[in-house]
Amino acid sequence: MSKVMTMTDAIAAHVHDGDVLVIEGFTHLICFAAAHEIIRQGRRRLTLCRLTPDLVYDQMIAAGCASKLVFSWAGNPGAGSLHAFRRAVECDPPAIEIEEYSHFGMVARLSAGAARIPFWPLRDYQGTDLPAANARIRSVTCPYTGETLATVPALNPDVTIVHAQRADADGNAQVWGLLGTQKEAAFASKRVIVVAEELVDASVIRADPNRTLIPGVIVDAVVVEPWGAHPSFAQGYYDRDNEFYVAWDRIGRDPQSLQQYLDAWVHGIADRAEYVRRQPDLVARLAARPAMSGEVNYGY
Amino acid sequence: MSKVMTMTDAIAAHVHDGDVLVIEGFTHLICFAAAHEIIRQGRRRLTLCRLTPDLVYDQMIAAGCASKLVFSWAGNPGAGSLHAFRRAVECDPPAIEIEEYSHFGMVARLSAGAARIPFWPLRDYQGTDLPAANARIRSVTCPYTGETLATVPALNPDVTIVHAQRADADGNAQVWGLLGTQKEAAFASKRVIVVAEELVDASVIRADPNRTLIPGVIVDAVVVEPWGAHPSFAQGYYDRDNEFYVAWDRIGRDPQSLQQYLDAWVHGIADRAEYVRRQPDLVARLAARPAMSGEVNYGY
Amino acid sequence: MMAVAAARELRDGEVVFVGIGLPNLACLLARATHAPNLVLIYESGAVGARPARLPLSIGDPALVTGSLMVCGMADVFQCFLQSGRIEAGFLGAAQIDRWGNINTTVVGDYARPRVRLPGSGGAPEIAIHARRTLVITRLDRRAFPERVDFITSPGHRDRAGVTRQSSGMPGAGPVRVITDQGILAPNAESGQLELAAVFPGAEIETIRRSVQWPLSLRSPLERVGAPTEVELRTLREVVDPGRVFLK
Amino acid sequence: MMAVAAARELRDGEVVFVGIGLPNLACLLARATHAPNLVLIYESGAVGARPARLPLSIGDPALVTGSLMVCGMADVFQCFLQSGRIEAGFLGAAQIDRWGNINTTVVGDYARPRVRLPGSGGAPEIAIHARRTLVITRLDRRAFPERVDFITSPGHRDRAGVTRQSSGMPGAGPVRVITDQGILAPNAESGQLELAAVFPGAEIETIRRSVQWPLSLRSPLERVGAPTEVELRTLREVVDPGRVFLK
Repeated sequence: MSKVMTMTDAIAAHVHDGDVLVIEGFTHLICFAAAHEIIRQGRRRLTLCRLTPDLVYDQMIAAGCASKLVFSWAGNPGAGSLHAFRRAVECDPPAIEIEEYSHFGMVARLSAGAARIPFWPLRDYQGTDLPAANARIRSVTCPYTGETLATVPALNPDVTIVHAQRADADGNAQVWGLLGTQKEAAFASKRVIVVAEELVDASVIRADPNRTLIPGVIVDAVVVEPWGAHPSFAQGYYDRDNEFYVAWDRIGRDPQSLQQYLDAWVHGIADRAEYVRRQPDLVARLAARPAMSGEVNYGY
Repeated sequence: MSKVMTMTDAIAAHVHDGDVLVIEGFTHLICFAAAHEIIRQGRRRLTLCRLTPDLVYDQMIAAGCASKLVFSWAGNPGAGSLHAFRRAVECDPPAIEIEEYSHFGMVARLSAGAARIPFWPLRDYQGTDLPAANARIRSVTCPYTGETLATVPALNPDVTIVHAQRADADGNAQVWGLLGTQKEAAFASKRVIVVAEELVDASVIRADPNRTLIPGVIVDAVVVEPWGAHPSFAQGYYDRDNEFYVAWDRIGRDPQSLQQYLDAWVHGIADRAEYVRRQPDLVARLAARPAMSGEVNYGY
Repeated sequence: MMAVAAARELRDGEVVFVGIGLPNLACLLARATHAPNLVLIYESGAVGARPARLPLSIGDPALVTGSLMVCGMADVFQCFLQSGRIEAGFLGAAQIDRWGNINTTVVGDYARPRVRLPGSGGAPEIAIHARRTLVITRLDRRAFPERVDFITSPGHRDRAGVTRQSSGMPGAGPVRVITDQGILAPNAESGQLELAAVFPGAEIETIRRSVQWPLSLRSPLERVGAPTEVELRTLREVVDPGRVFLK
Repeated sequence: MMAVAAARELRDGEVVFVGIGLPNLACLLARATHAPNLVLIYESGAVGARPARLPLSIGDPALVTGSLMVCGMADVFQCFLQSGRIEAGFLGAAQIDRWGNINTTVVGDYARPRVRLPGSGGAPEIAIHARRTLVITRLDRRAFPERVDFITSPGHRDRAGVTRQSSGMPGAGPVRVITDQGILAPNAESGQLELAAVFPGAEIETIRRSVQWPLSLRSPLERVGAPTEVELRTLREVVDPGRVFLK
């Protein structure tokens, strides 16, 4: 039975006020299309979790969707600050709550979530002020060596949104290039929305099963959304829009220009298709050139 | 600098008497070629670790290489018993020491080894007699929930032998089909030997970097050995020799016929090339038919 | 008949952890009849497998070709099994006791085995984590002792009488023990295995004599229908035409 | 000059954990000159990357195309970094103290920040696990305080004076702090940063005034040679022809 639906329906059905939400992707395959629809539908009091909040959460914070941010590196990758985030935490009292780890800590939280165990052990945080700033960073004694290891608690989001290059109608999703923590976040999550650049027949998935990162059995909805990750990128489909990331430093710095951006590019349009239509230069600027993988044989 | 060498040289350089050894592969890509060379070179007092000892360790036990076996399922997959193993543990006193886990426990031991932490937590073993039989299965208290979780200790072999479909001269190895615990075992190990069906140029590896399971930076030696995994299989190269697995039940049952097998097919031949030459029907019986993966685009 | 009875226990759309032999026949039969959307997962890492031939081992290459996903075994055990994604799992048994505790490790003493069996494999974690498990084993007095020699996979109560819920096991445990003569199932209150269903031609007294504990009868006792024409034809012509596992 | 000095710290064949900006320039320069077999690993999962253009972010698609391996981030942190496979790692710093403790989290109080910085990223684990780390930061009195506002990444001693060895950290920590005027390095006995090398044209007294603790001078003090013709040409024509990062 097909799980394919529109982004509007998927967000309405699966993202609720107060949810713990992960929009996945480490620089690669960040689903801005989903974030914009969440903003349009006016979701509130979300706990937003990502290693790098990136522009995607900066926009959601600016739009008033978030009450809390769980993260490990809050900058504009390669281009400066996340100004909406900074305004929210530098004001007194802060406008949002934060819970902060390192990248390894966030990865470990999602790994524990995916494996459904309550904590994950790691060698980290000695000599740092992080455990003092975050009481959820604790420790455990090894039952073999007696050593003390750091621990982080499992992160089990209410809903995770994963952007994939391609998926079938049941949600079996294939991803190549940077994998981030997409697999862990999806398995850790109560509900999973897969957003794909391309809907493909199951036979395409079955031809290369090692390429499948997310199995359909854990997926609740499939949304087909070409260019859905712009201004981030989709390897083999389109390049990262570095110009936009640089421009965001200027847009985000001024609350008014940020609001104008949201009015024009989020509230002012119906969906991602319109977003793409209104930027006719995207293909010429960013469409990927071929660099093919070659084939392997799965026969016996 | 190329790491390519003969199997003879790789085993002589990297597998020593008394080593903790893993020959990897879960039914798939089990490197019998390496096991036979270890037998020929007369290694002794090895601690052999695998989830499934399979015929490969049954032969090594029969040949007197092993003093200890660490495992989770000691049968002839789909065909019965491992008789050399059974004789070694059913005699009084036992001829080899055993240390026994479940599959999950062995996977977790290698995961801990790969991550270089001393233990791995898992929900397992409640209500079973395994912890009583193996004092290395212990427990830990979760610092968040207070729950008790089982633990297993890290497994860090002296040497791991991984069979791959293809590798470059630096040991960057690509594997598809069943992946077993090859990645974990290789990262857990002090030394790594990659045995490949095919040596390829680095450009083949670089065309599809997500397919790389073992990076060359952790590899010590590369051996090129077509049909090196027979009678197990290499997806896309040759099928599992089910006839031989069934025949092993008869060969292994009688110590004398087992010795005749070792004399004829291990001691009596120089290397895997001769092993293949003397079975001219292998290609006709087992060579893989095509079932191609299709290509993906890594461009931007 | 065992494969048919096991197949009937599976519901369409379920995610099933499959073993080789009878469990595999049962799953393929169920998928070819009433449960076309069954998702088969093998511990070797093949998810949504559609083997074009009957696999002889749990790691047969035919499980990979055309499957939906192939992942490493760490993912199989952590992300699928431990995370509670598996709805039904199959287990075999060399010995099984009244609480559904299963031995596949050793006959006799662990340190001085009379018969050394293969051991655990993935059975303990299937028994603990699958939402329910189906045990398939022939009825035989030695296989149904008062007390198993070794508990490889836990049933409904441990040796001290502690229930699986109190031990924190997420799954419901062995809800059906499918034998060649009938089906045992745990009593809803005590968790003790009782005779729940009898196959055509089987005698209740014979069944009782094949079990070393005093076997209760569920009331009403279910009389299982013989394999239908469709089930038999599917088994013989579609699932195992080469008669690899069918006698 | 900072990129050139950093490049000279790298040895051929090493496995290096790379950040974007100057560290990336340094690695590409080293690979184009004396260290052709440098293996570059990015925290995004690209191993053995050979970017055809200068990456603007740590997750640039150019790091993927033509790399030797791309793995998930759990593998990056567990199998590469925590397992001790990384020989050199780069760190930036908003503040660094005499023990090499680094702050990239916050200026002012954590709960009431004057300036909120991006935070940890992978820096704490690089500082703990890489066999040695190279810090790149401009010399500036505010950036070299007596005491950092927040320890994001540990140096040679913590606030209580405990050494990194006693805390069980496997790596050697920040062995070089490369500034725009010279290089600071830890004293072999105390672990306190001292001035180890001076760049052409830099004044020792200016350097000392740019650091809030009494900066010792290593004896003999190294005088670093100016960038060679080859280094400059490689940087300008091969590594960053578009002058993205070069001023």
